[in-house]
Amino acid sequence: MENPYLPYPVRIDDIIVESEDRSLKTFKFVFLDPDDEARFAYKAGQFAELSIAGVGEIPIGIASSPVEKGFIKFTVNKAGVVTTHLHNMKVGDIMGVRGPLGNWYPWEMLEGKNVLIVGGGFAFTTLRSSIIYMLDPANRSKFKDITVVYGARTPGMLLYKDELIEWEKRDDINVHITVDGTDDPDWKYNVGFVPPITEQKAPQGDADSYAIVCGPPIMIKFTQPVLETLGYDHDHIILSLENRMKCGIGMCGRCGIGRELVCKDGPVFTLAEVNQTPREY
Amino acid sequence: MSTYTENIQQIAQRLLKECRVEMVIGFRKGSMPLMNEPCVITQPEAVNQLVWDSNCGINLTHYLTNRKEKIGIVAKGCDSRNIVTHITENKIQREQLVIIGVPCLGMIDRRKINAMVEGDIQSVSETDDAVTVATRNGEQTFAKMDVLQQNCAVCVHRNPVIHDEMVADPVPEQNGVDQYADVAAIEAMTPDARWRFFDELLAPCIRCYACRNACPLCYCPTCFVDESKPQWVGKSQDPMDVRTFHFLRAYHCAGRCTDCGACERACPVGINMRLLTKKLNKDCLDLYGWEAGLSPDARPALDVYKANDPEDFIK
Amino acid sequence: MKNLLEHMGIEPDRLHFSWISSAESTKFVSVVREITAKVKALGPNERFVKKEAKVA
Amino acid sequence: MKVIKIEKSDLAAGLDKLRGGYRLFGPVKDKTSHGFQELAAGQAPDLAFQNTRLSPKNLVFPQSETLLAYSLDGNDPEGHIAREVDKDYSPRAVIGIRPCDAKALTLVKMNFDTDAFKDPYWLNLYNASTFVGLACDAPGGTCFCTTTGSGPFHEEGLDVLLVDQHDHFLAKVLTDKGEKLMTAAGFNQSADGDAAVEKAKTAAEAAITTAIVTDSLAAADPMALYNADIWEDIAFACINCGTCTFSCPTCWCFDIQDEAQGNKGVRMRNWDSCMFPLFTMHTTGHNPRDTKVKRTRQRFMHKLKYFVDKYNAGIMCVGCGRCVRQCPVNIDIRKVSALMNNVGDAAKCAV
Repeated sequence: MENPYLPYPVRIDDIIVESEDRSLKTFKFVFLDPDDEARFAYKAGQFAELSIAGVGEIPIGIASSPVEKGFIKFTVNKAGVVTTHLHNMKVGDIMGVRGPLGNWYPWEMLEGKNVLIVGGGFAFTTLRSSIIYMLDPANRSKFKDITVVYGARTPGMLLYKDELIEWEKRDDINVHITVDGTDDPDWKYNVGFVPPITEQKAPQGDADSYAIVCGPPIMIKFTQPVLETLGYDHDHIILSLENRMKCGIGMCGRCGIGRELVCKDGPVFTLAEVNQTPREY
Repeated sequence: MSTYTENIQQIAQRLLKECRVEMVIGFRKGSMPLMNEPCVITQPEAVNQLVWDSNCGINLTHYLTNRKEKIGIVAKGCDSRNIVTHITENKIQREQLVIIGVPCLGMIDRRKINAMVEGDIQSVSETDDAVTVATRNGEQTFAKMDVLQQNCAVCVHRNPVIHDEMVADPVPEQNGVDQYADVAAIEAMTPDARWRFFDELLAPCIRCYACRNACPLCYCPTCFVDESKPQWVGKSQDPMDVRTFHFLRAYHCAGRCTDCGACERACPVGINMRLLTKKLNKDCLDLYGWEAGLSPDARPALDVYKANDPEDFIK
Repeated sequence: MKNLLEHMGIEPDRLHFSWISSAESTKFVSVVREITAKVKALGPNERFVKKEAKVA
Repeated sequence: MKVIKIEKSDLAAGLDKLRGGYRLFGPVKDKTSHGFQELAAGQAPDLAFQNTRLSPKNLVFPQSETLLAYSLDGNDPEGHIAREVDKDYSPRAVIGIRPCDAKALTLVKMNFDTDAFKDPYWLNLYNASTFVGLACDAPGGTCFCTTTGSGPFHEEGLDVLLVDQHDHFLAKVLTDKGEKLMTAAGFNQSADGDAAVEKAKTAAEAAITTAIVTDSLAAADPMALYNADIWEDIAFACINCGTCTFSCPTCWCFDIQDEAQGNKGVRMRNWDSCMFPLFTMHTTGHNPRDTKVKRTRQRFMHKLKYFVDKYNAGIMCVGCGRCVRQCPVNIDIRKVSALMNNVGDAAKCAV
């Protein structure tokens, strides 16, 4: 019997400090057993348990993309016991990764559709995975227009800045970067919260358009009416939820919202589905 | 005691009708023999739910913590002492409360009775000094003194120490009871025997925390066993972690515990963890002449320094 | 603290309290001598020590 | 179906024969109550009990259980790599489990044995066990198994069902596993006991006098139940302890913890409870179930609605009555279910 609690051993290959306050770091892992990479086959939108012996596990969205080979990447906010310990680890340290876990953005359904991505803060990780996946030459033709609205508090808090700037220049994706505020006179992108920027920049919704929204609760709350106004139906608005998790495989019981388990039946739900469950997340 | 229920209902109705309180916290009849359920009444017409008998052992002060409303609360002797402690510790304001005092003749230990009868108890009736239970094998009557909770049997504060209403005249206090015989028996053991005694006592613990959660003193927003930064105690069934929980919880109750027995009563596996808290009660009494919750004007023993505090433990 | 620990079976001579001024060097020495002698006489403490979690 | 007669005087000898091939577990009485534990050599199960104080779920789901172990030694090539630990999954025989508790394990199995993932710890212990049930002749006043889809003679989840006939047991052999165990014990005296078993069963079922009402729950709108105005009153008395969840044979929630001492450590799981605030507390301090009303509602909604909707296998309760008996403040699932059912009824009428 395969043991779903057993992590794949990995080595920290690289650590990138993502934010000016150093609270966000991206960890690049390589599998100690190269065969584990195939066993870890994942889709954009899934998460994994980062597993540190003697400390514990933490569920984190996968920031690398299935089209990127040879490594996996996770961007981690320093918050609790495990993430604080992880932030103090060094390149070369050994730990574990357990997964992939949960469902993914509904890529089969999104084929042939316009995709709007709305992200805020450090919840941009699985959205990065998704963008890289869609922009891959083998995949780009499967999707119609791709629009991204991504915001953070300040320019220094934006994740994956180099990639953002590169995407911004491309013509096969419309990227709108925004910050809540900045005193940088050279800032050439938007200033404002994500919901109003979405209202200004995002295309109208229709039967052929889907919106993927991932960000802090307050952003989701104010983005929802904007998307409704733009014409996105609740079953065309896709959310990725978070809850306290332990097992990640639908057994330990804590992440339930109604009969759904965020770790196994989610984390990806449409707003129409979420409307049918208690808002216990 | 037969008039208690009626008087509680009348007082509660009056308080609610006169808008002196927004709610009355008391007991309603339980679904099980020998059990009642704490409840809150907000409508004058609902006061007929309220009951009183010898199965009201839960300490209702638990339900007062940090409440903001004007509250009528039914309180027996120990409850009233915990209300005093709550007032002293700023968990409730005296002005918020209308205390409906109940002179208490002791609460029944349902496990004691269950252990003495064959088969399930179907119904129960009681008088001031006797309890009659019916099973399918017939009726059995017990003297109440023989089936009281242990803490009630040695209680010397049966009458409320603080009250605004009384449902009956005070009952006589018990004189000459040896409150701490059980603690003294443990004190007489060797350290080895004491260590083994508590090993055995705590062995059945399942860490459900019913003792902590039933205790009116245990109102910390995050209990030390639930802290993760840092994590003070392991969370498994390891005997040392179990013992650490009980030891530290008892210590957190030092000088505050009224020996209301809520912890022992709540325990699903019948552990008498009062043998830890009572040791501290005994020491507080012996060393500082302190009993918790007797007056809102007195500062607790661990809260004050007196020049004549014993200091033999310091070399 | 001491009383409850002893109540639970920790040997009385394991925990000591003392009040020593920084000027009382001789008292410090004598208290430490006394304590170490008493604790040595008891041997290593096996109680309230968690070596590894005893779980299934 | 095969029925075998076991003289009570032969039971101990038969169990002794089993010890060569099985570890034996059974009810044992401590000072005040019965509990399941491993039977030492020569120790007989004490079958004179109504039911054990705690459910036998710990036999397949220990309250604290090691999952993985690791070294934290930086010089160890295996350092910081979690590995499985050796466990004893040799055959076990559980003697005297009540039918309600065996049925409970089949409900819990739905959680641990899924298409996507299998929990090896739970399943290995479950599969290693042969369950010899003891039919209930004298159900208690808090037993309501017959209205939960279980019953005093319910056979689901059992390999053998023992029926007490004063001086002997009639053993209904229900599975191949059961057959194997009976052969190993040397119990082979066939009996024509169907009529006697049926008679005892009818009497036992009639002795169950209380019920849980659930008929309108499956059709009810979950959000209507969730938002109903019944929960404040239900939850008022609740002290949010884990008594109900820990004593329940169908509660399976758990926590995972790492514990290290020196250079060695383990990852373990411990029972957890939806009654505890920490169960759902986010690192940020945000808690989606931050009040006791929400936590109490979660327990009953999970048992009586979410589980019903998710598995279409009835409620997540077998009517053993432990939570009713042991709740320190007398919150009664039968009463709560009736209130929930009323909400379901009211909604039906509104349509």
